[in-house]
Amino acid sequence: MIVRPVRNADLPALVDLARNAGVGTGLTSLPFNEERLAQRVAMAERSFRGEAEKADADYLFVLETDQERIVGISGLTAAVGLREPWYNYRVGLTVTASRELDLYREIPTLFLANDLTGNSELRSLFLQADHRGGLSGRLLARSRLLFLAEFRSLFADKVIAELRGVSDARARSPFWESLGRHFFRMEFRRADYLTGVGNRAFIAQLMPKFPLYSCFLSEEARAAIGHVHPHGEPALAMLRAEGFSYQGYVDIFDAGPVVECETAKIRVVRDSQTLVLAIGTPEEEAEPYLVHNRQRQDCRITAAPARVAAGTLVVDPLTARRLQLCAGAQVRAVPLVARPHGAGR
Amino acid sequence: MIVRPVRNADLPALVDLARNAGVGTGLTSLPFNEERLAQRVAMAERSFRGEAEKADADYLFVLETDQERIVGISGLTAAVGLREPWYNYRVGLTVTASRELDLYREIPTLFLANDLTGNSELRSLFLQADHRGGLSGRLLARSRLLFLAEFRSLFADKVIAELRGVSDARARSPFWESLGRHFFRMEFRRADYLTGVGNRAFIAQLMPKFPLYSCFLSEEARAAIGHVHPHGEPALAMLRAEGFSYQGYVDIFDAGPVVECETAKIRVVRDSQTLVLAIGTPEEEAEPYLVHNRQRQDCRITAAPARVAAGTLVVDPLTARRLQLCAGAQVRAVPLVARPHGAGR
Amino acid sequence: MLVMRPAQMADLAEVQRLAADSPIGVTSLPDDRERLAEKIAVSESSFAAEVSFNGEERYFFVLEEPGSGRLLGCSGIVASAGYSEAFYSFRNETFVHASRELKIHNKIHVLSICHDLTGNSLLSSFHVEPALVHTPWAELISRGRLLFMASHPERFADAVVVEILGPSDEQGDSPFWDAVGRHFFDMRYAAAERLSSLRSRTFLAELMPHYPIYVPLLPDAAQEAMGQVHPRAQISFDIMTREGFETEHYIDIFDGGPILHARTSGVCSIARSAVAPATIGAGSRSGRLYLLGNGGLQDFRASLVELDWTPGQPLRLSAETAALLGVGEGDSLRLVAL
Amino acid sequence: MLVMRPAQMADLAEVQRLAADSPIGVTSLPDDRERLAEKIAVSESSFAAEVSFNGEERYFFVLEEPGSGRLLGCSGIVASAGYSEAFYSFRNETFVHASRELKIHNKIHVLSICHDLTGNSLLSSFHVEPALVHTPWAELISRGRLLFMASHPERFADAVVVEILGPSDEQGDSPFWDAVGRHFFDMRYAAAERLSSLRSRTFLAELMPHYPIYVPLLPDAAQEAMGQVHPRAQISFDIMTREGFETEHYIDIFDGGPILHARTSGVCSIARSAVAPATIGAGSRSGRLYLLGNGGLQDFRASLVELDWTPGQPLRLSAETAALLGVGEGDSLRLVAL
Repeated sequence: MIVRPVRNADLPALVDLARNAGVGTGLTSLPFNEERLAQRVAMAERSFRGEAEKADADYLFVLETDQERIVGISGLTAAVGLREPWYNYRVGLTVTASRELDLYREIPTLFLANDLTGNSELRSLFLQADHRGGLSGRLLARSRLLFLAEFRSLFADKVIAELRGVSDARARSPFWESLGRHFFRMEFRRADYLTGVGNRAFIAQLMPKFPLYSCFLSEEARAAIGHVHPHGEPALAMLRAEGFSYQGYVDIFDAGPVVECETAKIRVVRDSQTLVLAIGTPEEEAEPYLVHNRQRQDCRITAAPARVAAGTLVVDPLTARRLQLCAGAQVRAVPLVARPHGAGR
Repeated sequence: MIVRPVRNADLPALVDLARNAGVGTGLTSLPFNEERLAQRVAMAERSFRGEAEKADADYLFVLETDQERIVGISGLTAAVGLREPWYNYRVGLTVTASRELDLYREIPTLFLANDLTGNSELRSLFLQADHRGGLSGRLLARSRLLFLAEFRSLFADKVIAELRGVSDARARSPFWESLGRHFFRMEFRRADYLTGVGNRAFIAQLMPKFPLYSCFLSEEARAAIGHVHPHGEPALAMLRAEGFSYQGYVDIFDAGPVVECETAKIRVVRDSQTLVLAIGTPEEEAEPYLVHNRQRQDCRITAAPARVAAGTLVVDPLTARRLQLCAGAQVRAVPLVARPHGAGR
Repeated sequence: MLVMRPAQMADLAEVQRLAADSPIGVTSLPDDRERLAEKIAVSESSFAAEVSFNGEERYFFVLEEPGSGRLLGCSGIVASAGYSEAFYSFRNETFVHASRELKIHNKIHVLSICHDLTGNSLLSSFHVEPALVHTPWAELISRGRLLFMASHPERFADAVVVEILGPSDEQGDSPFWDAVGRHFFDMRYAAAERLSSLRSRTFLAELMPHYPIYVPLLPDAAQEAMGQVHPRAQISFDIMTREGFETEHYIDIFDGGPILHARTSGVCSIARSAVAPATIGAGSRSGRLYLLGNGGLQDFRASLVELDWTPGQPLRLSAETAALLGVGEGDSLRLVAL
Repeated sequence: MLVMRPAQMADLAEVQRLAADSPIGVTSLPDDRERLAEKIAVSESSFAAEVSFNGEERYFFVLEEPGSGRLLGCSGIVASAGYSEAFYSFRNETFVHASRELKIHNKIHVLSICHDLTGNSLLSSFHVEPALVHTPWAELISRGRLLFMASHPERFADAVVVEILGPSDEQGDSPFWDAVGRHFFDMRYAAAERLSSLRSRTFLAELMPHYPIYVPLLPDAAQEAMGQVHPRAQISFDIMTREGFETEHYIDIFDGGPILHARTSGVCSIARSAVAPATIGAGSRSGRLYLLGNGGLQDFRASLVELDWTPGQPLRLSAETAALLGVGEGDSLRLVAL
């Protein structure tokens, strides 16, 4: 099981994946639109070759089995909002108070903002259902961070991730029903699809521009602000463990939380180190490591039990084969999950 | 040299101190207004006695020499903005872009916000000029944090501090000249004074209510946003070392930065520990500690060389006398400054 | 026959009886003896003042049954709405949110807090006994103010507004208030209206929302209440619409009732009013009903008289009518057909 | 004698000559052959269309010297401003920021982006050769539009607006643009105006500031330019102010020039115009100068004629004038005194 850059040849497999993903999952950034997918893959190839401007660069990874079957995808965008405005609501506060009348009210208020412009973004995570569980999910999600650690200069000083917001069994978002619907006159899924295929100008055209007092939203909508969909809980937990936190920005459509972290403080970035690969028997004290071959265009990342010994990372022969490396090669590695004692830091 | 709660009897000394402080220093929260000072002292006494509501509680400390002369003052407010709105500008971003026309502009935008409502605030730090340098400044500033660490439940989950913004030799703030003056029709100093004496209703009445595009401010005003006055640099450095950071909020009058930190992550809060006092010779490996007698109303905090040994804090006899403690008493202590290796964490 | 005249302190008991009967939300007519006494006192000094442009004067008129001295209605004019503060209203505004590409063209209705009407003159405190509502006497106490304004233009602004009471129920709750103001004030409508009648309105700057309110987000009941008229204010609304006031642009921040506005010089009773001298004799036996005002200040009187009058001619009044209006032979009167 | 009539494709060369001479900022008259041809084509189909309420029609007129066929001016009417998009303007607004306690009472002027005038009819593309500016012929090509509107009210909105060009210098820079729009568009005024004349205006939704602009923060030059008139637009401004347009409420988002607005039925040339039948004979030898229109659509003609006319009577026209206006004995004409 390895993570590697997407290639044009992967397109049919991706279309299959997206078709499965598209049904009811609200995976906004991987819509089932073959033309758009082809464009993204082409841009990803240019990005990995180092030919894309930062404003456009979009690194798309696939998770491939040892049988060369593609079972997952994940993305990392160098910088959002440098071509078209990137919108979020910032959840601020309005206080109305009169000492004379002894009145005091706090009214959470949504400010339409482009504040997160220029940050790098984690997106498009999708893993086929039969591969969830085990190391695959962790590998797919975290491999992007290891790539980012290796090629730090290609990315911004802050990384964000938008998490899917609350919706019911029929994929109805209470926030959308209470707000977006009035302005967009369409279903949430369609708005979501339109942004997914890269059409963002309509947001500027249709969104309410003035700050919104949340007291004018339905109770369910207010309750949804900044809350993740239950399906997104594991992703959120993973991001939190990596150092990400919610700082008051939410998605403009479903009010799902945006989490953010200074790039330098992401655990994988902070704790990963370059080591020399050694092939051997990781033995009993081995723990799962995320290992990167330090290549950009020919990037390969895998997860495997390993141990650090005297500046080397000891892995088994299969892992080395997966990375297409021989002993003595340079790798970047980090424990796959934070060590328990690290959590308290 | 100790830090202890202010008392009514200190009022004449405080008036002297405020008179000195008031001249050209822009110390907004300690204005030279005897009536207001008397009120604050009275409120501080109630606060230390545990009789004030959190919305009102205002802990005011004095720095007293061994000769019982008062040479400094510092304050810690339990929660801002719960009686009257607490205003800041949040520095957000507006992006205007048209893909069709290939246009893209980023315009920093100031949003009037009450977002920091409910947080605890460090304020009113003033130290007589002849006592700056040495440990006095560090003791006075940090002792509040140790008090907060001891009485955690009296304070909010986040602590903020407003730092003085940029102004010229004649105390003219370019931000005020470019913005506030148009709306308040008064000098910066007067507006500053009015808020200092607790009059905040006029802000709601006179401030511009809509977000402000910074492009309409003067170049000097734009340059001042989020920047501290050179005299505030040491305070900022101290706060940074304690874990505080600038998160985009500024003062509405002079655009000085507001720094903030989750209470639990403030170094003094995180690293302070309760120890048993031992009297002896701290010896060579001693380092300066901040030591608190763990009392609220009879709070005494001092800074002295000390060392931790087997659950005890070894201090010299003078330090114990200053704390009015005998050996075997409980103290809360923390190294006065962050250990160098701690800075990289 | 009834006569309209400035209120006097001696009217206090009768005025309070009227105020007690007036609906919640006629904020300028509180059922509070002290406030009403102050209102009359302010009015007396306003009529007495030498004025060369509109300031903080507030004029208060009553409708009297001359024989009994009984008062059957009242009305007022505030020379400058929001004097020394601001006069708040919601402006009805429409934004177009359109995407050509998606073929969407939405007109979004918003309510923007504004001070547009600050400094305009404000017709206020209108109230008549229920029995008089559909009689010409209601017109007298309402439109008589316009005749007064026509005679003393220097005392009033170039534009004039009327707040029309919006809907509220038996319990004194307003659907518009419950959906809008209550979020910011945390009190019931009746309490807010009382507040607003009893105190300076500076608290509005502290409590009212600054950003526009998107109407589609409001509950249906509140949307329906916008611009609607309380049944007891219908008479006032009807009179003022006939006078040519615009009704569409502004609504009240408390109950959503319409705020009517007009150029002062364009109000029908002002624009069409004429001045003619009185000649005292037999009076007209038949003719048309006219609203007549004597053009005075403290001695202002207005009433309704049936006249057979041709423009350019004097007005033939009976001695009784002339006495009622306080005019003698040759004195000028201002009149407008009812 | 000149005549005003709908533009035809055959006029293209002459129209382009006029456009080349028109100042920057008359965005509806671009010096671009293709755009002008499109403008004429749209106009031709607008005149030809059966219309029962104002839609996306755009009417374009020219002022012709009948002998030579030379064109000396042009003007247009957009049936619905911002049709299918929005029509942007800045509304002049005042907020009162007052503190009773501190005895401060500030009136703060702000410019709010608004779509208030969307859907109104828009008078556009007015231009005459410099030699004609102070002659009655300028009135003909401008006010002739109002006669056309009076004859075809179903084709126009209840309200009508005119954008008056604001100040800009020899280099094509505008102080208002430099202080406002340029921050958001990052281009010079001339380029922005060109853009706005050449394309759909949807980009305005993407680029214009949403929040009100506080006027006291603008540089003096920009504040002074607000509501000011470019010298070359003075004639248009003067004509329309005499027609009763309001000038105070709105300004252009690009150059800050005034946007005039009026109720269509209240515009003088519309309200005061009359209809009378023609009788052809000797014509009037003396009398008053009238603006006459034949009430047609594709065959609309208007001109200036000296008439000795009494309301209720037919219009005595010479055979030559009748031919020029395309009317025969007994045909109706609409007229208004110049």
